[in-house]
Amino acid sequence: MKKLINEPQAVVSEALLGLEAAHPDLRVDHANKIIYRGDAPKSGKVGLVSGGGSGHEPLHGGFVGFGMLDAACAGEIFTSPVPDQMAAATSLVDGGAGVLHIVKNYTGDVMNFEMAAELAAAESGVQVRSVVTDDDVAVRDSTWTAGRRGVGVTVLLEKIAGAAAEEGRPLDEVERIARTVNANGRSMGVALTSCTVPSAGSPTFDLPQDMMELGVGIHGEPGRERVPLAPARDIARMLLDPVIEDLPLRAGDPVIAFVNGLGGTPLIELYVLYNEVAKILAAQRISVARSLVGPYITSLDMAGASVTLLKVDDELLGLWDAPVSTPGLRWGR
Amino acid sequence: MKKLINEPQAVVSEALLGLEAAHPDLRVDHANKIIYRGDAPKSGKVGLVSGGGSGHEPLHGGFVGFGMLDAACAGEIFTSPVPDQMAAATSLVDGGAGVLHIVKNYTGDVMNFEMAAELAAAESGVQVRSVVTDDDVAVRDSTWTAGRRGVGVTVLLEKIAGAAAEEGRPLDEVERIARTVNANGRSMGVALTSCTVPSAGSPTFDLPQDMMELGVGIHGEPGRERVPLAPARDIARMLLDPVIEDLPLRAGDPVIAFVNGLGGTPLIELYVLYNEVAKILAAQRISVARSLVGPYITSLDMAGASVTLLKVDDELLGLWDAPVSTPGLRWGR
Amino acid sequence: MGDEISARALADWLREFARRIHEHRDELTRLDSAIGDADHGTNMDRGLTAVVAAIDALGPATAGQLLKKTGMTLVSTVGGASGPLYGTFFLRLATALGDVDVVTTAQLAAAFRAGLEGVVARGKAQAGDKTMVDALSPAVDALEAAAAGGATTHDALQAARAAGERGRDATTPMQARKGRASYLGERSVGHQDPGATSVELLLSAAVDTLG
Amino acid sequence: MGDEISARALADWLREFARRIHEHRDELTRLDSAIGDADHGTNMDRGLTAVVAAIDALGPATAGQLLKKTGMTLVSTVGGASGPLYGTFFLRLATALGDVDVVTTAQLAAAFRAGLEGVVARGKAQAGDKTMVDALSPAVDALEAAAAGGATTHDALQAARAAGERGRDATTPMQARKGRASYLGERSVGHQDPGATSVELLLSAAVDTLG
Ligand SMILES: Nc1ncnc2c1ncn2[C@@H]1O[C@H](COP(=O)(O)OP(=O)(O)O)[C@@H](O)[C@H]1O
Ligand SMILES: Nc1ncnc2c1ncn2[C@@H]1O[C@H](COP(=O)(O)OP(=O)(O)O)[C@@H](O)[C@H]1O
Ligand SMILES: [Mg+2]
Ligand SMILES: [Mg+2]
Ligand SMILES: [Mg+2]
Ligand SMILES: [Mg+2]
Repeated sequence: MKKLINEPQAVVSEALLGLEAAHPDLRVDHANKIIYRGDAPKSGKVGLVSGGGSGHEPLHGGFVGFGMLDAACAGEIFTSPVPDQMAAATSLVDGGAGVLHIVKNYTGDVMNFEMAAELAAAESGVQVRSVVTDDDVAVRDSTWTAGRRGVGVTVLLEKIAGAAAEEGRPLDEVERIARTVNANGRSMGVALTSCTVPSAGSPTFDLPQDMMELGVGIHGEPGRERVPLAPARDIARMLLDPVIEDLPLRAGDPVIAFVNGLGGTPLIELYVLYNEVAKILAAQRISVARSLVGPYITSLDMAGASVTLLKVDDELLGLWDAPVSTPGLRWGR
Repeated sequence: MKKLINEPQAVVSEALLGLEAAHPDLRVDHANKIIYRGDAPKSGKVGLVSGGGSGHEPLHGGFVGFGMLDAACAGEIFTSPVPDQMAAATSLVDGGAGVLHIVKNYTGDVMNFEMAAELAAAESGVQVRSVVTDDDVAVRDSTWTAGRRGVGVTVLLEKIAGAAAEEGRPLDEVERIARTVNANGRSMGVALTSCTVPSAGSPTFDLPQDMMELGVGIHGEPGRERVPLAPARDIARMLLDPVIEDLPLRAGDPVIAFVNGLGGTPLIELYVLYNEVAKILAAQRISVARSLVGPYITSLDMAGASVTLLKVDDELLGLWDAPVSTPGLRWGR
Repeated sequence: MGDEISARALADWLREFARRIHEHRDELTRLDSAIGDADHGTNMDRGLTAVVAAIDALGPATAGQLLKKTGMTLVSTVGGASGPLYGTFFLRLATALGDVDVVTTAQLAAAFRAGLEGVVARGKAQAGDKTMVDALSPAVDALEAAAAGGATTHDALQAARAAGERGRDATTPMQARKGRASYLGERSVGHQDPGATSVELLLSAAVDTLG
Repeated sequence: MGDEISARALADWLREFARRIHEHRDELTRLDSAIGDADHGTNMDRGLTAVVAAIDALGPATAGQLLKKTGMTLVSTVGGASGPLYGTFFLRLATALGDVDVVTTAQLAAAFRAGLEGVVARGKAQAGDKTMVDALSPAVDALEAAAAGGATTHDALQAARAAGERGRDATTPMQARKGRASYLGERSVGHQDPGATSVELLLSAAVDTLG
């Protein structure tokens, strides 16, 4: 294992120290591993709290700031944070207008956030709502299973719901917008290599030189199938087809197209992939209203990418375009 | 080789198509492989042109836009572009106030930009100045050699000189500021793994599992020495000591501290490294006025990082803080 | 006989559970790496190390105090799926037993039933979903039946452990429908569930310390 | 005899140079991967393929037209260090020879001297820096001396080639002070310079087509 770290068990707490040092607008509660806005709580503003296992940076801590999250809870690498962290974050950002929890759909995250909401409500009476993202079409959904995983849509949702909260919209509204985003977004990813969890010290899975894992999860969970390595134009189709079909998207629909790097893939490759994605969308007359290309929800050092499409209307686009100022996403301010 | 690409020889042109599709504010001259601002030329504004081999994204094409470059020329992977490209870019952005070429110090880049300046001056009479960045302390400088390589300072210089040009400062002033930045910035990098050039198909150099290349160049050039893999705290010291000594920096000096990822290293590791850098600087009472953490000048998929320190004054800081809107660096707009 | 379980014995149970988890940590993680994310052993070991420290710090306590501290510590330190599930289990045990110093077998069985119900309420897993419920549920049935039939604590816990062990083994051919393993679909078949495996350690620790 | 070189023979020289570069492409790249960035063969092959296409398209031309097109094509297609250097070399040749259809050995020698001066002005390398100059410079000396001594074109080019070959071989023990290889410092010793190697191909192609 070759990593720029000290002791594997210290990675999360040391990265939080680095994040705090690099971004003077943010505060870090190191005991609880919470990253929060220096101006929190903002009176009368709905608080947005997310969190999850670490290793997906900039998600979530890098999305704390004006126009996006108020606080993020960092778990150990790939391990959900615990309710105490989430409850503390909830109190920290409670400005009297309620708090929205943004939770990626993994059993651990969902249950821990549930307990946190119960705890926070019991302790301080703050009104807590939760939105669970489950956009990964690689996993077949059913009420009998854990359901689809939350992946790329989480980034877009945190931005859009964050803008709504920043505008001063009430909890009901912010929650409705968040649910709309999740309902209209789908994703699928591919891994060319495994990630390596620092404490494990070796790759999570073995992938032969000529194979790739289609539909991989952001913790290195297996996908739909293992298929031979393919050119970017074929990969784009393998990722997009199920996304377009699942939503479904039709000619004329406007989307935000998001090509995401999984941590070990350089930007030049993401642009090659984006070119293929744009060509497929153009051929189907799906219109790209906005785009995002870069590593925003990663899986440590995994080489690979995911594609997310979010069907948008004018309201969502307006919120997407609104100013945001976080370490990971910034414009208009 | 596992890459999200089609044919290796098409990587650069396809990435340019992707960049163009993803960023509606930018234009691309595909024949000449030039990325330029949609509003170029801006009358009365000094034009900023840079360029170099591809594989270092977002540098340079991702730094084209308001407050930074007017145009960037993309060479083949790790190969300097040719004078025709640079001359065409120069004409494209010539708003009557002259054009500044920002050139990383590599023999090929320097000579091709020189010929381009001669060509452009002969053809259109545009006034061209050049600033060559040479901040890599890993290479021993001397008038008898090719001199130090241009690396991380190039990013900071493009931002700061770009702000000066955007403010409407004359060519002399923009050139002076650019030279000041280069004179006050130093960098050093480390590779944990080699990069793989797509057309080569295999790693540029072999690095055993327990070794790292200290002082590596952004094309996989060898560094000062090959040393055993070390924890982030030791790496920070190995990178910072020569940088601080070379400038030299003294207690009280304000700096922009820039921890750069080389393409295959995820953000969480860069923050761990930044934490170590910040601790060393604090111990020496060098004051971090601003910081930048992320992959901004990369070497394809190389795992590793570089550290750049730029000694600043109020003028440089003001220019650093000025609005910028490019795919790779954006704030204030 | 041992038909009355002291709070001190309950503390011994928790310590023995911690010891077994530590001993089987790598095995649990290995099981989890086959169908999950390779952390069940680490998660449980982190949590139970914290539990032992917490009950050491607590000193003499009633059954309710002890089990509440255990549940809260697990919730606060484990994370993942097993944190809320095991945490809820012990919190429900605490509520069911209350501030008493001794517990009968029947009371223990009723508390286990409440714990199981808490796990099901939290995780929504049903029998056959290939989770810890597949070991815990038959164990609670057996414990209740034995207690109702007047068995000794020892015999009742032996019956529970045996049922839990069978339940654990039965997870191997199942296809997962809950938790991370469910992403594997049919590929989850043929692997023993890690959570069901740690439940068996909970039960065998009980046999050794409570019976 | 062949003491007059036709523009057509110069075109043959360029085609033969292109052929040799293509034939030795991998060798040049291998040499460059030891002390550079593994692209000298690819760069030169790309450039000379373009040169052949350009002179095919040009049709009948004077020496000056032919060599100017060659120089400009190399500048526009090679990039890196060798593009401007070889490009400058041919552009200076073109200027020195001008719009003539035949060239004497003495004129060729003078043109090569101008070309070398262009390379040195552009790259600022001195003898012993381990670059193409270490092959080109002794070759030009030899060519001039032979021409001044009244040698046939063939003998003069043979002398130039032999001197260039010795110059190329002499780069091996040198420590690089210019170009990418200079970053290697002492580690550049023991490797033959790629640019000096391609210069020898230029000279041997001349022997075969101009002499
Ligand atoms: N919904 C659920 N209900 C009951 N048990 C579950 C549920 N989801 C997961 N589990 C149990 O949790 C175990 C995994 O725990 P652990 O690995 O610690 O958490 P995570 O899956 O978050 O990494 C599984 O083996 C299974 O027994
Ligand atoms: N300053 C210089 N002067 C003369 N020749 C040089 C100089 N720098 C490099 N060269 C020559 O160029 C060759 C390398 O060319 P090439 O590999 O095509 O370009 P690059 O080094 O940009 O990749 C070297 O082997 C050397 O002979
Ligand atoms: Mg886990
Ligand atoms: Mg090169
Ligand atoms: Mg697990
Ligand atoms: Mg080269």
